[in-house]
Amino acid sequence: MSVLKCVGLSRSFGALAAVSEVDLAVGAGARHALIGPNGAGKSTLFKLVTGTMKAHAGSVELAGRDVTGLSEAKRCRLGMSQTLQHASLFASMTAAETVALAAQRHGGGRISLVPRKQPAVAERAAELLADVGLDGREHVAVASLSHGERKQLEVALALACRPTVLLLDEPAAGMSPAERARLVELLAGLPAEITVLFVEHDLDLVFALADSVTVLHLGKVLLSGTPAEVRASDAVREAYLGAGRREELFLA
Amino acid sequence: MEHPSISRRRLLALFGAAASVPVLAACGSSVGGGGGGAPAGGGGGGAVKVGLVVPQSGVYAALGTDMQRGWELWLGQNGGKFGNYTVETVVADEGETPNTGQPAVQKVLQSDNVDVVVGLVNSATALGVANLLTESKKLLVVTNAGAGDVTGAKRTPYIWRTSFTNAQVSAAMGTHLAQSGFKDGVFALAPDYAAGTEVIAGFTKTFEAGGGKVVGTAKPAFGKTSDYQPFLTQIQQSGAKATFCFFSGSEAITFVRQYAQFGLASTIPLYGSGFLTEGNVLPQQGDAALGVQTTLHYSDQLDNPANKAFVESYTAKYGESPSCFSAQTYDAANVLNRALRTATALDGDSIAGALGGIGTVEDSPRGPWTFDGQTPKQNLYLRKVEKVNGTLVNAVVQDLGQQSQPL
Amino acid sequence: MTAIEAPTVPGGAPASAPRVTRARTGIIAVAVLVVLAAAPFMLAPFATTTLTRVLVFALFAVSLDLLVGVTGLPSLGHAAYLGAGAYAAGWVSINVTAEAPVPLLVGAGFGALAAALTGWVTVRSHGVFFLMLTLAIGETLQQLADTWETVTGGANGLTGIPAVRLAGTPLANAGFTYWYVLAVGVIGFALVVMVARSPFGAALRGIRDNEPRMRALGYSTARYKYAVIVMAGAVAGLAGALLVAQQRLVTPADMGFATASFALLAVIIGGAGSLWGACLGAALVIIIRDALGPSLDGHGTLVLGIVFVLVVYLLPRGAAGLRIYRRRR
Amino acid sequence: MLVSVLNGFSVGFLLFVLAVGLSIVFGMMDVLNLAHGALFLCGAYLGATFAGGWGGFLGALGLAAVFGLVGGGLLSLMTEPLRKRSHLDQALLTLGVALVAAEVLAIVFGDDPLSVAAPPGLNDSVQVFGVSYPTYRLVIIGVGAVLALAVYLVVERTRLGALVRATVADREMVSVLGVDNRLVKAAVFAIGSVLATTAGVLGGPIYGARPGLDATVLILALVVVVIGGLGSVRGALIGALIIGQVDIVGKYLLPDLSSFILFAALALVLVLRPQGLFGGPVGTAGAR
Repeated sequence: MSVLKCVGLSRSFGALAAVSEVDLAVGAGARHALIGPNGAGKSTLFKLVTGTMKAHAGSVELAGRDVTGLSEAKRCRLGMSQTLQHASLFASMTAAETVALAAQRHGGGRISLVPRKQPAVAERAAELLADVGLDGREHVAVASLSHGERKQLEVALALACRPTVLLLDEPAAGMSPAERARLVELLAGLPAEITVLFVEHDLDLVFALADSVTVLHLGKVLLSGTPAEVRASDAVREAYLGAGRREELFLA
Repeated sequence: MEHPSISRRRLLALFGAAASVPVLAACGSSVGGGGGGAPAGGGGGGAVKVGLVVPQSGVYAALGTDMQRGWELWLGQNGGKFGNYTVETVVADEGETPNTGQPAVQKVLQSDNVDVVVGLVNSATALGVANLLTESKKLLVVTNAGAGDVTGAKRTPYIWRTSFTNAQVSAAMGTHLAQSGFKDGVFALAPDYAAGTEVIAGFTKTFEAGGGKVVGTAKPAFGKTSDYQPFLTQIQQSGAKATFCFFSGSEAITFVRQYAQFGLASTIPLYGSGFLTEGNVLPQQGDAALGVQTTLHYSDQLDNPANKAFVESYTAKYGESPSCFSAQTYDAANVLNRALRTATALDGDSIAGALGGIGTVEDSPRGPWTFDGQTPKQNLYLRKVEKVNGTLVNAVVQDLGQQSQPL
Repeated sequence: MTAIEAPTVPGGAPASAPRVTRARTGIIAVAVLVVLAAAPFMLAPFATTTLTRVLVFALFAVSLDLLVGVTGLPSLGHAAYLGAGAYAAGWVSINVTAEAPVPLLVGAGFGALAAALTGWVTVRSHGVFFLMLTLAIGETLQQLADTWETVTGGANGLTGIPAVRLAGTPLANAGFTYWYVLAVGVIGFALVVMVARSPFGAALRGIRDNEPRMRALGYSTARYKYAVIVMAGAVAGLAGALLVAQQRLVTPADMGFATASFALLAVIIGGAGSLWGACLGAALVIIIRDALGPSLDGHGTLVLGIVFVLVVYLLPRGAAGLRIYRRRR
Repeated sequence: MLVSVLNGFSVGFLLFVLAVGLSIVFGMMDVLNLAHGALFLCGAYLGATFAGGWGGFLGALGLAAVFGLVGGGLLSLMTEPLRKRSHLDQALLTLGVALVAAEVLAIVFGDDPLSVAAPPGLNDSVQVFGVSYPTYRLVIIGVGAVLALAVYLVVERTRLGALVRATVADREMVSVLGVDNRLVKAAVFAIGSVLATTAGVLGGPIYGARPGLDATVLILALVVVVIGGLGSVRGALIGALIIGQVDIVGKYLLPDLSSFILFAALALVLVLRPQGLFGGPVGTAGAR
């Protein structure tokens, strides 16, 4: 049973049909990658799924429930969490405070109007920061974190929302090889019940992590299948050949 | 790394402290005794301290200047003494609204410890400071604020007035228009605020009592209207034979000029309360004001010996002829002088008592008048704007007789 | 009054300010409170009244800072809620009772009501567009006060408001009124500090820094903004009730554009987001306007304008109050 | 009734000349210029000082253009250091400048309200729809229409116009194309300010010149921009003409409610279309 299902999803900007009639189904626990040459509509599709952008047609289902009309906030509360391509965080806060802000929203308790220590929230924040490799940097102001560290913080932030579906928009963009390796390790280590859908350019990462792939081209789904099928498909090579370098696709 | 905001905050604290020192330095205690400080020296002789609270900034600044001149002229002519008290005047800026007016009155009462407060243009300030005066048992002589409540519904023994009430001025015009052929149709308009409503009510009451019919009314937004065409067109289409209106300051200028521009001046004569063409608005209105008739308790063209002397000495000293605001404050000094001749002490009750007994003020530039309910019962004059050797004046056409404050 | 606002980590590691700064702020706060409480003994009545006006304006500026500094919502119409509270407190004091808690509760209630009735228009907007909408709302409510003569007394204002009565005895002189305003003001200030340092306050700061990100974390930000607008309206209404207790008069000018812009100036001078900074800013504004103004023959606003321009330049981190002040490695 | 509709146009066009400068500067650089009203008042005082003959009137217009350019350039320069900071800082800066400008004008020109005579030949009235109507206001309709056309053509047809529209759409992209958008911003600020001071001179014979007029006019311009939508010339024009009609005809039909007509119209638009009739979702929850 697919935990995330898009049916006939489309969105256009004036004459340009950025995304047209995309069907997408992601099984529970899947590690699904969304790839395609530049301008294929990956980011637009991502925004339609997360609700940042309103779809012109089609529907999005989360665990069987139609969320097309719901706001980002409601979708998040229903278990869909996201990281943004350009890390966008809270300039006046520290790493710990940022994650705590998300954790307190999904800690089950009410957001209180009175100052009070929230030990459970604090613990969870520290634990998540350690998971993403930011232990020891809890009290650093976000402004003085490195780019890689900010991307790691984004992941911790998304996980703090106790997601069932985790949506990552180019999580590895701008990361150093070491940070990239750590990210792969982290995503691979995620509990099985969390489904991951991620948009990514770095095909090494895609084929290292994904157990299913959808290739987008000019706003349409070119092919959905296992990494092997995608690597073998001429149509995909055609799409990339026209757009990218040959040797990148044929990695050993 | 020293964070910039810390140094900025230290700078801020320093600046704040430096600014506050001069203000709060005045020592003394504000916990002892009820209300303001103890009354200053009493009995005959000695000095009387007067707080002259008039606008020195904002829209009413010109009125404030006229008032201060009227006050200083009277003191100059009478050796600066009330009875045998030498007068010490402390001037404070009333500003435009009670936000500045009330603190000014508080300052003269509480920190300058004056015996009498004189002045106030804004009615809201006059009404707003009533409790200050009653609690400190000090006298206030209002030299302009025309709200009826000051000496009517909200009268207090400590507030007397030497100016007018809004309704008093317009009531005289109501009677006059009813008797002079405009019975079957007058259009009445005034800005949408307290004074405007009072003026129209005063006018309508006496106009309808005289058998007149108001064929239309309008309430332009106060302080925000600069285009009166919609109301002027309404006047033309209401079939009114004459228009009665009340505007002051920049609105009086704009209304009278547009009244002429839209051609109503030649077809429907314009009548108004005196402030429509009083003081510095008249020269700005120019020829558009010619022929406009208003009622007011004063005009610098009044033909009586007291006014002749007053206008002559005022123009000689200040190069401008006096307005009703100057005359009202000139009279305030006059009545205080009469009161302090007989008052036993300088506290509010004794001066108020003495004021009640001064009888007719026969040497006033506006003509003889008496206090009736702590505000003047005085002659209202019909005035018409004419050009006398090049300058526009409010020529006196007719004396409409004595009029007290309509309650 | 001057507990330095150090936002506690919402349940995160122990408060960011190390133990010693927390004690230091405690001492400063107590010291200032003692000095303020003793003021009437040392000051002449007029100076005490000026200080009372400073306290009223400070509470109003703090309520505005909850919007501008903590939530990043710059309002130029907040004086409308001060006015709503003042008129309500004044009306109830004249027609019902002037007994202590009643005018305060009615004032805060009507401030909140006015904010609730008008706030929903602005929650969809943010930044400078929010500024414009609140300016329009402020002007509309002031016009209402100017013309609804039967209740508000119109342009003449609501006058003859009886002095506040505490357990039956009216507060007659400047000293008692001052203490009353100080006491209620401190409570109001503490309430705002409490909200600012609560988990709810942390969410507000998140909205200030990055509202879209907060939506992505599951916060329906419009509802939070609406809630904080109503809360700030209530505290502004409370300040309105104190205004009535102090000057026993309310006029449309009290809720006009000038009051709203001076309050915004006070918040910006104090460093938006630092609640006690807003109090210092308020003191500066009132002293320049009321005490030094007359000596500049009524052109106090010129000095305020210049200070405003300087402060906007001097601010290291902008009026949105992005406070990055932890000096960590 | 017809004369009210006609007068509605004259007020509408004057409002357009006043509001379009505010709308473009705000639409383009997201700088809400709260000193716009002070620029108008400066123009009005120039008109008042030089009122009298045609020489005076044209001289005032010339001076207004100079003051507008200087004022606009100065404001653009002053907001430059704040470029990296939030738009709120720039709006607050202009609020400070507005306070200072209003006081300086009060010190220089005094507190008395001044009336401004229309230039000779336009100072009388003419019969329109059987009622006499001041000729000056007819001229205002003409001048306003010409200015509207001119601004529309400059923005829609010229290279500078294209640059302005491009910067409104995406300022970073324009700077990538090698255009120093500081110059474009200064140019637009200057044009907006010249429009404001010119509107002041043109409005003189109708509105006169008095302290406090800057706040009244700023509110009017904001209402036009909010209703007409931000950053669009078409929005400012339609918004201004609508406000002109609503304000004038409204006061003619409901004279006793005239204080509320303008605000009622504003509230209606805010409820139905928060981003204004023609504005894109600039300020509201739209993607920025």
